[in-house]
Amino acid sequence: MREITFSAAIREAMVEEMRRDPAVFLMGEDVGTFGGVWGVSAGMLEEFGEERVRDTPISEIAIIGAGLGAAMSGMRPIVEIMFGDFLMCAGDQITNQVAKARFMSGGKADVPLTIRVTSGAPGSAAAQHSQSPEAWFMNVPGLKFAVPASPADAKGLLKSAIRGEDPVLFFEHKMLYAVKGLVPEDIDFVVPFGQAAVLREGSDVTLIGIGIMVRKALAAADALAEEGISAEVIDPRTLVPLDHETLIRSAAKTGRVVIAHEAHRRAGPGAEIAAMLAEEAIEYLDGPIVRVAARNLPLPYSPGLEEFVLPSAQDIVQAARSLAG
Amino acid sequence: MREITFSAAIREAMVEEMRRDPAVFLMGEDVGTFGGVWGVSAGMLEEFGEERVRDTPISEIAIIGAGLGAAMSGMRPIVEIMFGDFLMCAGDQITNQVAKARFMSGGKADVPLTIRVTSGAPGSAAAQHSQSPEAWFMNVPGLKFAVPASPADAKGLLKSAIRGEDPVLFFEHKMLYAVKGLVPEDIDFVVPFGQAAVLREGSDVTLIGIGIMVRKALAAADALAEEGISAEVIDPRTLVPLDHETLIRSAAKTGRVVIAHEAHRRAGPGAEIAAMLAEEAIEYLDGPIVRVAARNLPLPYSPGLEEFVLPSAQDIVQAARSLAG
Amino acid sequence: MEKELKAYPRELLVELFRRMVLVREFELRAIEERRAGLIPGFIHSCVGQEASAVGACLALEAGDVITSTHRGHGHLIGKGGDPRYMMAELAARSTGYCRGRGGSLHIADFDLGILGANGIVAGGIPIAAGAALAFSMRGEPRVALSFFGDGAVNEGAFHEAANLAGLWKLPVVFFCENNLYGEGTPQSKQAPVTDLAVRAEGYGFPGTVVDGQDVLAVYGAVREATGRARTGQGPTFVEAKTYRYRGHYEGDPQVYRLPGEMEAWQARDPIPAFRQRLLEAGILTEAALKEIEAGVQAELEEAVAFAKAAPVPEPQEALQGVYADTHGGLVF
Amino acid sequence: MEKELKAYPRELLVELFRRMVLVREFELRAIEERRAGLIPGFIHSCVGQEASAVGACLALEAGDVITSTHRGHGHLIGKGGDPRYMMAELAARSTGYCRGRGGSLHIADFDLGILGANGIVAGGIPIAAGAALAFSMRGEPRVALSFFGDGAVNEGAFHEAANLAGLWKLPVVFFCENNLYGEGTPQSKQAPVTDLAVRAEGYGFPGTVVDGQDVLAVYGAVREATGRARTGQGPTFVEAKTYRYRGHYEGDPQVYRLPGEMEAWQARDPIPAFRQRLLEAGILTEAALKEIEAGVQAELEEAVAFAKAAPVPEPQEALQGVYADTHGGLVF
Ligand SMILES: Cc1ncc(C[n+]2csc(CCOP(=O)(O)OP(=O)(O)O)c2C)c(N)n1
Ligand SMILES: Cc1ncc(C[n+]2csc(CCOP(=O)(O)OP(=O)(O)O)c2C)c(N)n1
Ligand SMILES: [Mg+2]
Ligand SMILES: [Mg+2]
Repeated sequence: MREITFSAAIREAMVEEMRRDPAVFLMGEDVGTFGGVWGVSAGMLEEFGEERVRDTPISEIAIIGAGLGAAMSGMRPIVEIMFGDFLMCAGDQITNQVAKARFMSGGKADVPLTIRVTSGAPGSAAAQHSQSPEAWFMNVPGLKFAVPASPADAKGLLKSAIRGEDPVLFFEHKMLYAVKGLVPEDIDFVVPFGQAAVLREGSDVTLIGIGIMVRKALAAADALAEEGISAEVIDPRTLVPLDHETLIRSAAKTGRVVIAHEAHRRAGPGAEIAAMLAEEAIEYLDGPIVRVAARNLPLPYSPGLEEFVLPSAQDIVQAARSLAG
Repeated sequence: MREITFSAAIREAMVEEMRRDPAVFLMGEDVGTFGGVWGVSAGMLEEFGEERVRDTPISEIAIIGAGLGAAMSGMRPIVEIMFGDFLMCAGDQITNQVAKARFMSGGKADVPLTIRVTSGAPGSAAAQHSQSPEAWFMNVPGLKFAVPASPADAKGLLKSAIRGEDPVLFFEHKMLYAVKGLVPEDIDFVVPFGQAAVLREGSDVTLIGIGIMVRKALAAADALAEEGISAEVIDPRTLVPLDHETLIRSAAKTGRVVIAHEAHRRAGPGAEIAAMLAEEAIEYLDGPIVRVAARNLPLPYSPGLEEFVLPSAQDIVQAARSLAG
Repeated sequence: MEKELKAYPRELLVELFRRMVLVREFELRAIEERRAGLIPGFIHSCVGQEASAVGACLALEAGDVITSTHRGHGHLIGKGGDPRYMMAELAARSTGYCRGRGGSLHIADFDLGILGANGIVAGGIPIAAGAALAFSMRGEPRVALSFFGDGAVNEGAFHEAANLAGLWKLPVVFFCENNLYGEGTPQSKQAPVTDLAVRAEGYGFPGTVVDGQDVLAVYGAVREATGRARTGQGPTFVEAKTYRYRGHYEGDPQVYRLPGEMEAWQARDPIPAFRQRLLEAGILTEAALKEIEAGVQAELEEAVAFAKAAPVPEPQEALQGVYADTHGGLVF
Repeated sequence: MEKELKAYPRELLVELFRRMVLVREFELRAIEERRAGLIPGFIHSCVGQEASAVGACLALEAGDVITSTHRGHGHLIGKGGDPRYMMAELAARSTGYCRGRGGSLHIADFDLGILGANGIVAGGIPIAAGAALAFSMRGEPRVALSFFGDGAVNEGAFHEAANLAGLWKLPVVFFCENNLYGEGTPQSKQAPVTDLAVRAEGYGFPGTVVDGQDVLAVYGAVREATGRARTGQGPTFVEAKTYRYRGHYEGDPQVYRLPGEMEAWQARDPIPAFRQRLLEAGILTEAALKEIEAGVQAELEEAVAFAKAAPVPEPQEALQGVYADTHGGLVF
């Protein structure tokens, strides 16, 4: 274990998998010479060359579609969509081709395609460069969704994605890239999909965080502890598959649930989690299931407006306090 | 009031609005000579000519994007996307342009754009022609969503959409087109957005139906009545804005809620409704909020498999029975 | 310009003829069986377009792959698809190509290099580019041919895939079947150019127009294109001018056709024309031709019987086909 | 080929010069103010590309509209945008063009015909086609000009809009600023053709390449294009070859430039070149030029002061701008 950044952890997962399997390659806009606009693939072009670290034209349909075609032809492409906001440019390929290829073909097509996507608001990037699109394709069966919150999970989940046979949307919050954490060096360290992590045990309230909001939930738990409120913090790590059991167990224990994500509140990933709990765990609940999320307005440019729209650790504290109070 | 089909009601709304306002026009694939693949715009080319009933190339990005540009330039376009499944071809225009044009411009852009979309499974049309995409864009602020279930609502909601200044995704379930109902003749008959309809009063369980599932909920209510279970049936009619008050009032009255839609269960429109109720009305509930929806598998071709995936009136009956029993 | 018939291998000529007949008869039979209730879904037939489908496919090698469209029966049979599994799929049986999950719009056979029909116009084009990318990265001399219609050329997916393939000199053949209509809208109301092949220039590769009713002309154009592709010269756009005799789908009222148009095209029906050439050139006798035709009928009898005898899929079985790993069912 | 300077109206020449200077100085000042902390967001500057932005815009009439890009300051000033409201927007103030909601990427002024900068590459192109459709349906002699980069030409959105506009002969000018890069990727690695204007032929309208560093050449090419558009002859693709001197965004390490490239382009800087021509042709004296330059500086001083003095937006106010009708807040 060494301490490395979230960004380095992702690079490490890609580099290791590319070394061990010639079928793995990376393509996307500016992933090569530029090293990725967020610097995640810096140095990879030098190691693997232009064939396996491919700069593409600005053509999201072609990037995802060619990724699918290559995946169905024996390769294991990692494709990068520079900002999650642009996923919808390739919306049809994701929804109607990638997600359904296996099913429509009678189960015959393997689709080992990993789609790496940045998400979240990096600050004053405004409405088309700040979105958290985790829920946009969740209604479409056939895809899996990873939302790592720590460097170790980023590495382990990405390896699972690359080694698996199913298409994965892999969300990387831009404000997590510089975050450091301990990451195993074992080349076969993988984090399985569908297993939530209980990051902090508690008895009064369950805080379910997604992506960057995991960190805010942990901060909120610290603040709540000072008020004598014991918060359990859970990171689902993958939204599909979703670990019902761990979430329900915690809800049963605390009776109070707050779900926090940076995606907009309406029909965000929290809607599904809340609905699942309202269906499977309502008898354990002592109060409303509260969602702490971005308001339902496009992300604004002005820092003050942006703060107004985005959810904060303080919002989680308040929600938990009002539930537990 | 006369009895006309859902399809005729939609045509009537378009025709009347095109007669009263030269800014209104229709464009889409095969809406002209063909009269729409579902026949909805039959005869309109003859009345209004090629300028105002425009057959387009198979170019969903251009259809939606040009609709937006025209809407921002003083027109009131109605654009048709032949199958809701194809909406994602224009996903970026919907998400990043149409939805955000007003906000990003500081509130200055009016966007009177109505996007008519067919939805739902017409029977053995398989995975790319059967989807119910009502929830696909619900996480994106700036759009409104209409899901009419009766001819009168179809006409009234469509008129509201055309006359309004906000972009609307207007979902027409294919299996509703032939359904008949009484429709007011008043040219100014409109159904406002954000007002749910209580279609049947009841005291034991609330059945919230969306689109075609409203009819199945009504059928289920009949069946439940025979068992002595009194079901209240509510049609939200628009998903954004969503009429919280009517839904909560009913949940408070019955204490039991079933939400039924043909969209896939995971992250479908029911997730948001359930989450809203779990947040705002949980204290009234005597049991889980149950979703009756399509299973999370792509829509299959085989009739038997399709039946396995799609929700039925019987599924609603069973859900309500288990809640109320 | 065109070569003598004798210059082609006899087996190729026979097979071109046999498959065209098989495509035509398969579709007519499927339409009949649909009316009779065996087939629950829509059928988009390519009756009239057999020469373009078969000529293109027989120009491919076994290791080559295709992506197909909603109007795909000709492509599938052209590429060697088994009429039994196809008919069973149309009949939604568990022995069908997709176990009844896909139907006509989604038939795929990866062993044969059929990466899938497609219900999304132009949806398969980027996929073909991706398959070609895989071949090119692995240094395999294989080609991906993407079938699409005249309407599909106006989709963004076509454009992005064509640019990518041209840029990376991928071994792709963009094969456009220009049948003059996209559903009920004539090609002239969908694009301002008549020869869609002119677009190739903008992507840095050649575009060529070919008579889609002449199976050998199609074959030749695609051979040339695959030759270029296989030798690292990149893509070619081949536009085959053709015509469909039946509706966009079975049931289409076809209000849009121009007077006389159908008759003119039917006078150039690719199958009798080629049959006549084979006869005249002495490649096949009338008896031999009849034998082939009878063989096709027998094959279709068998296909229909196979489909009818096959079981319908078990609902639970469908759950297996969505993901490779279902995480104990958590994905549903 | 090119006309004598004297053949142009003097006011036009002066305004071409003044606006180019204003664009250049606006950006340099904005970059400075960003470093100083006034501006919170990214800046994609068009320093080096002023001639293409200004030449194109001044060829338009007042009623014409534009769609712009992430690199839009030149287009906005070219079309008459007020530096005060622009600077205030960059500074995220409530007096900015978008009340601080949009920032540089989303500046719009419908009164001036600026339908919006855009953060989505190629996102504005279909919108321009739609505006042109509105003009054409109403019989108004107005034109929509869409700015986009060399990278944008590979997006599906460009293709679909170009086809639609060509088909319907819409009054659109597709104006491509080919600055040789899309972010850090050279144009040669994004498309297999060097002159993107060749793509126009595939859409049935003319494409023309122009020296983007020569403001009068750009002006002339766009006049010709708008002339066609206004007389029902449909779109034109105009490709201006140009170069950006600064990073893709401020902060870009610019590892991708070829050696000598920058110097070669800077030697053809459009502003001093045009200044020299004006002087030599006797259109403006050195003193007059200096006065213009000083006027620009004064205008920018005022813009910065205006931005600094402006209030930041009230959070609640943002809720008003999402929908025209909020149904009593139910939409949130
Ligand atoms: C993205 C998308 N848009 C629209 C459709 C509906 N549709 C199915 S086939 C078709 C016409 C296709 O025309 P063409 O590409 O010429 O193929 P053809 O049917 O003539 O073989 C249309 C519009 C679709 N399936 N997918
Ligand atoms: C759909 C989409 N894909 C990618 C991006 C990221 N991006 C922003 S600008 C840019 C380069 C654009 O290149 P070009 O069109 O040549 O314009 P230039 O920046 O050179 O002016 C890219 C890739 C984006 N904003 N939108
Ligand atoms: Mg066609
Ligand atoms: Mg550029």
